[in-house]
Amino acid sequence: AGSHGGGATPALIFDLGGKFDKSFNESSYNGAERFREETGIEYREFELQSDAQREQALRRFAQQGNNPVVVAGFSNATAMGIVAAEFPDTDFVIIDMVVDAPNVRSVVFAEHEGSYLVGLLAAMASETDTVSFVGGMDIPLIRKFECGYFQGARAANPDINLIGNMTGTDGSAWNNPVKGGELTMAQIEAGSGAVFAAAGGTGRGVLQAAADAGIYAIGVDSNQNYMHPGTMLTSMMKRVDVAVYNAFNDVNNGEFTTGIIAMGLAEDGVGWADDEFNADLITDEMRAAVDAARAGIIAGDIVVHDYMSDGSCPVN
Amino acid sequence: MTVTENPGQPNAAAPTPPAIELIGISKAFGPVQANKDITMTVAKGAIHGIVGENGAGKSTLMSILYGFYKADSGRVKINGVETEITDSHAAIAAGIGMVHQHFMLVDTFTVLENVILGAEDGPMLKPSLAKARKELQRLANEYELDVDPDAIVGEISVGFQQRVEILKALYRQAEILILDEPTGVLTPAEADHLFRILKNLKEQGKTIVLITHKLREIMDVTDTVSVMRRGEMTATIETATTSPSKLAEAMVGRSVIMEVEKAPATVGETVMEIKNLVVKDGQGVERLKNISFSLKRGEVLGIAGVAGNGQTELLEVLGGIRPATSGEVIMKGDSIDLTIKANAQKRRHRGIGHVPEDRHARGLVMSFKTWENTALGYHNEPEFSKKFGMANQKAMLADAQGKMERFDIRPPNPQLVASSFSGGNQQKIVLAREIERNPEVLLIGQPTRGVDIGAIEFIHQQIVKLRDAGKAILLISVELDEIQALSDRILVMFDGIIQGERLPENTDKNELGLLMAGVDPEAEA
Amino acid sequence: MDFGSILQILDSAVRFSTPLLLACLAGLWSERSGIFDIGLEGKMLIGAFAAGAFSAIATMPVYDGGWGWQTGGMWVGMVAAIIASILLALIHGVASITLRGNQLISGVAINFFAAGITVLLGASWFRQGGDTPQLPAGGRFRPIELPLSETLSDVPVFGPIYQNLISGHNLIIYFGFFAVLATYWVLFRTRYGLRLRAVGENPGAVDTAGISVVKLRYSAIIITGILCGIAGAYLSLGTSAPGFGRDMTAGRGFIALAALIFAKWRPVPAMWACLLFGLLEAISTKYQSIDLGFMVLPGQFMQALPYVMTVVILAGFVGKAIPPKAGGEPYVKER
Amino acid sequence: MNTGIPKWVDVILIPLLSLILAFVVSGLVVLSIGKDPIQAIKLMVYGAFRLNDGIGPTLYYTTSFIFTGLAVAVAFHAKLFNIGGEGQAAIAGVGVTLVMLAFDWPHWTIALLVGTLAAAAFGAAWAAVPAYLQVKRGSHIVITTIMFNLIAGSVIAYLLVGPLQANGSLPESSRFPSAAALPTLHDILGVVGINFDRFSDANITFFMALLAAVGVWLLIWKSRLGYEIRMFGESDKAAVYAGISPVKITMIVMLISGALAGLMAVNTVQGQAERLVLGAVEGAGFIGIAVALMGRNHPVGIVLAAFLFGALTQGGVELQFEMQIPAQMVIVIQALIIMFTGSLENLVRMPVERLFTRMKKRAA
Ligand SMILES: Nc1ncnc2c1ncn2[C@@H]1O[C@H](COP(=O)(O)OP(=O)(O)OP(=O)(O)O)[C@@H](O)[C@H]1O
Ligand SMILES: Nc1ncnc2c1ncn2[C@@H]1O[C@H](COP(=O)(O)OP(=O)(O)OP(=O)(O)O)[C@@H](O)[C@H]1O
Ligand SMILES: [Mg+2]
Ligand SMILES: [Mg+2]
Repeated sequence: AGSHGGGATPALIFDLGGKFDKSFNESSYNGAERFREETGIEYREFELQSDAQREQALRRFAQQGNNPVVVAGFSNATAMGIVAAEFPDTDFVIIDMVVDAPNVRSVVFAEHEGSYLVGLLAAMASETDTVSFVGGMDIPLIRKFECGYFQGARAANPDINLIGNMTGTDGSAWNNPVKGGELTMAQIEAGSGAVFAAAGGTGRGVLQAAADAGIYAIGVDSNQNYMHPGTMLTSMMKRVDVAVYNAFNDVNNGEFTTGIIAMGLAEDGVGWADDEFNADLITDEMRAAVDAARAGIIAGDIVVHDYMSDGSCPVN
Repeated sequence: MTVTENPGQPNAAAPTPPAIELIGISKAFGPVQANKDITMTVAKGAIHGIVGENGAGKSTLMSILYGFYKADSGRVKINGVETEITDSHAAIAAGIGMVHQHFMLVDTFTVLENVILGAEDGPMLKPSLAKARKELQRLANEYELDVDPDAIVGEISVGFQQRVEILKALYRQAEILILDEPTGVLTPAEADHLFRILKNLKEQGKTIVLITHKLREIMDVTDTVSVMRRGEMTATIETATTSPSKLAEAMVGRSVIMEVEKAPATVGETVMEIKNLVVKDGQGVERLKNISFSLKRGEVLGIAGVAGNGQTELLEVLGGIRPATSGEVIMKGDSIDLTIKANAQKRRHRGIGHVPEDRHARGLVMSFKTWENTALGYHNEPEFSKKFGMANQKAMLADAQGKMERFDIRPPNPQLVASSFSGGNQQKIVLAREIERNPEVLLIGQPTRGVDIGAIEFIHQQIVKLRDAGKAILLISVELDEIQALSDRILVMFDGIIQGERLPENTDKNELGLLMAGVDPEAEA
Repeated sequence: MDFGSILQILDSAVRFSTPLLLACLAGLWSERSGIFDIGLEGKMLIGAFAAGAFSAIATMPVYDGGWGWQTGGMWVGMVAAIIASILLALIHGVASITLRGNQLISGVAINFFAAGITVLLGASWFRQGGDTPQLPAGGRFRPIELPLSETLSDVPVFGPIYQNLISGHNLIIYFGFFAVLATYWVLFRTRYGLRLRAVGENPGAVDTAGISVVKLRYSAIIITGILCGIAGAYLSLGTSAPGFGRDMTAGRGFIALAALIFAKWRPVPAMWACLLFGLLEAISTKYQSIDLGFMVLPGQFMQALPYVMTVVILAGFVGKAIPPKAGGEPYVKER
Repeated sequence: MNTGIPKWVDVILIPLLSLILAFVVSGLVVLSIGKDPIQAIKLMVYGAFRLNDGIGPTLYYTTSFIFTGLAVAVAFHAKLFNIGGEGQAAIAGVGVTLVMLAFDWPHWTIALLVGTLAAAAFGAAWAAVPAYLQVKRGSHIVITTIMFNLIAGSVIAYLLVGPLQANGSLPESSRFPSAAALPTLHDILGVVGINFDRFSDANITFFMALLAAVGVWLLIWKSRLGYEIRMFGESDKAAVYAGISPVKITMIVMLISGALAGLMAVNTVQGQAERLVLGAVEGAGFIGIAVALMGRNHPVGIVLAAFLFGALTQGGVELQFEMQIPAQMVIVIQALIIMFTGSLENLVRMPVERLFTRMKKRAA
């Protein structure tokens, strides 16, 4: 792979949450759009409707000569493994999962690091002694968010109470805002002063419930600060857009590489959103603490445990 | 409703115009011409009878008058005034009330609610109910029409339900009352009561139209009578000038033997012994209360009784359709499984044939072809079976063809679905199926209900033939005439018990009627 | 479990039960008139969509193609929801009343149709994959504090109950409970109710009493449409997830149907049944897995709990639920 | 109804007219979202029947729909409305997975046989409970089967993040041993020299589906059991009179129905995915209802209708790829087909019947 002399005919596949999930699909869409605006090159896209379409979509784009074929979402790993073997001359990119094949680039993010930072902010901002987390589907990736978040919160306040809930165990958990709202209300009732939603479309209900109750909320993947100015403390940014943009661009410039690309704080692959919508909420003290933590993590002084490395979390 | 004064019509000074005038009424249901250009007049204050074979179009005609169906053509005059009856609302406004053959009551409602339905006084129920309660009291006193206004209609007897229907009409101030086969479900005593009411109503100046199959009732209560045949009105006569056999001839179009011809029975040994049979229904109500009797070879044992006194349950238990609560049935020395595991196919293997009371719901599958219907219940017999669970459809077809010929079922096409036959031919399909199996015991329920007079003759002959072949026949019928004509021995059922046993030659209608009403004249005497 | 969590669960149960209750009452009207309706789900869904979409349009800034309303957008949404739901109800009516079609099939078709068309239209109008935009405060129904809730909050037991459980819900929730009483009153105290109940039991009786079966049934179907529309509107305008999301009814129409059977087609028991299902949902949300000591009930079990309970209740506790006798069969006078 | 219209009108003309109506209205829907209906229909036809990568997926979907359509139809003949095909097929997938992962398969033929049995058994078992509750407790089968669909979803979610989960992060089972892989149509037709779409998932179960259709035809119209099923469906009272136990027949019918629905898992789970994933049924259970309706509950009709719906599904993917019309368009078309051929059938039937009666009267 990587043998193309350049000139991309990119294709992008969105996972089940849909293109506008206010989360990582939307983020990858933004990356693709940026590429299109800058280069004028059109890309093709497909929104998955069911699990069974994964292979079909990958294969179809490959068959029709698209290059690269990019898909975000851990669920696509198996399908990607199969199709990548069928089309050795096509460049594939998978985000959030590792597929070991000569023509596949796997982009993984250090979500735990970014989550650590927002956990720190949450604990400092919370007016109660509790912070909470609402996840989407109960999978290791989301546990990784949760675990990083909890570690950050504990680091800021060793006595803080932590509440974590998952919305569900199947795909619908990414798109159940009503339940997200109810989970949040239950957490608020239990004392939560800040909630982090890593739940795709479900997050909409989480952020709204937090806004209605006047507690802090933290968005995920893209910058969601604008949604409820005043209660949106920040967002844990995961730059899927950058990964997509880079993939398109690299192929276009003939610089495509395969293998694993890790995107952590150091690479600006994850981080916290700091903009005009939350400027009033972040105190100097908080800013100082979070900057220090970021530097510490990059330097290796602070080690944030990655849930996916051993399937367990040191704090809870 | 539009009312137009007919200028040609004599006014108050002239003699009173007829209450009802139907002029050239026609009505088709799809391909069926139910009424053909019918003209009929009923004088005010008269009781007018309508007779005719099943499906002749009597109910249709009256339903048109009541606005239930819309006529394809024709006119209606009420009290000499041309009246357009677009729906039942218009009919009610014109002073017409109708008691339908199948009651139009809401079972879950109280009597009072049923009475006011559609005749409420305002948007709120309370005042209407209060007013109706008073009015009902008055009507009850005036016409001997007592019913508990707060009773749930589904829980009262058919006789009372019929009163509710009549009350409904009177509450709406009906001047013309139509009754469609009102006595089919009544005991003789209840029927007598009804006729008293009708006479009473007549005295109050009301006009009554009575549809019935029972020629005797026509002779007893009507002033005039119309005969319908195949959708046409064939005659209207003064009742006093005719006779039952003349009416029968007018109905069928040929002379009818109204007596069953049969030789005296040669009764053999007992084939079936019923001991202490008890059956409870789903609600735990005892439908059969400890019944015992026996059935012998070569006899027709008739069971008389008003519908709903346990005959249906008796037939169903013996036929293997419903389990018994307790008791025993012994057939040729072996007892029969009466538990929930009972199964009608096993009964047939033991030689019990069964012509059910309700041929539409049970005896036939109306959408099945004739050859499928003639195998019903016998479809697992070796001659209808092939390997691997397949059916021998060829054999079924051939079998059906033969049966249709021998029983003169018309048209003799086994590919026709059951619903395309007339009631009489449908009944013959059921009978052919059960009788040709040559059962030891044949259970027959209502063999001639809704069957035309010609078919009745044939069916009665078949029953007698089977008896003469030494088989035992248990006959259930609500028609006393039929019971008397066919039976060699009569049991009368009332309220789940056997009220009495009589020999046909030693009893009469009167006595049977009393037994059917739960009174034992011998015990009283 | 402390008092606070109990209150929180009950409070959550009330919110979860509201869409069920409105849909259940909707079904009650239809089925009491003799028209079976398994299309509640679809009507709710289209109501939710119309509510979300039109509320969004009303509150969207003018330069985005909206009307720029600051407040009251939810009323636009509510009206749209009711109209959309009535339209689907009328399709069901034409199919089952006028054309004497199969009512179950019609219901299935309506559910399919709503599932598809909402996403199609949503995606084409808002380009957000079938969802509508997030609604601002002026586009949704906000909780209402009942009078004295602050003052009374110090009263032991009753104070918190009043403040948390009774007060602080939005208008639709209060309407749901009002609808129970209104349904009861109309059905059992008025002439219209008498006739409606009669037409579900024996349309022949109604017809021969000179009342139009067709008109009665259509009127009931329209009420069903209205209530389903409001139930749908609740989902997109009355919860903490303002805006429409695809398939957001998530089987509630069927649970409502089960509640209707459980309640044996009576309004007040319907309320209790829906509250029970709401409670189950609230519990399964709050307690994602339950540790029984000897084993842990997994989260999936808790999620399936409302459905399992529906089956158990239908099988075990309802006894024989006898539906309105004429239900499911078209009224055919002349074949 | 006995209006005596010719049979071809009843089984061909009326459904065809209804179908055309459904497509016309679908076209209006396409128009209403600002797309070109003519282009859409062209794309759909092209997408569904294109030789290199259209007809293959179409046949793959067709296979599933035949199974679920037959499942609905068999139940329908007993007047039972089995909406539970979705759940039955899903649970059947679990059955297939369990046996596939349990053994080292010497040859695919044995794997197919055992997989088929497992799918049928699990599907039937999942149908048995609602059936039992219906006959014994009077719980409405429509509601219980819907609930069982939802419960099946939870069961599978549990299994795939729990006991059956393959590796730490994906909610799916391990891959089946490659010896259990079923021959695809590419493999099979290759034997007779036809170069069929190499990538399509259509596999040998397509022929099983056709066999099942023949089997159902024999069952319903030629066997004694089928006679009893139809009798029970037409009149439960007559059936009891004929000595048929409603409990037994309901159970048998629902078991057969569940087993047929379950068989589609052989196609999807064993034939295509070769592992258990979430949402393996893809709504085929519900589509079976539409297929049975369209096909007038007759196997021949069902095979044709399944092919139509298979083509719709695959054609719908084309709409997504080429016109960015969401996949829900296909659901709308299906809904309209169910509506026009099912509940609104009289819209077409009544005028057609009137026309024929009038023509007959004139001829007479
Ligand atoms: N609603 C209907 N739709 C279609 N055909 C009907 C309908 N009602 C009656 N018919 C047909 O019209 C004809 C006349 O029926 P009708 O009920 O008037 O007869 P009838 O004289 O009252 O019979 P019976 O003695 O059984 O009461 C019959 O052939 C019957 O099948
Ligand atoms: N709605 C209807 N549609 C079609 N045929 C009907 C309808 N109503 C009645 N019929 C037919 O009209 C005839 C007379 O009807 P009726 O209601 O009098 O039944 P019946 O067979 O006479 O039964 P019964 O024993 O109650 O008198 C029957 O053949 C019946 O099948
Ligand atoms: Mg009649
Ligand atoms: Mg009659």
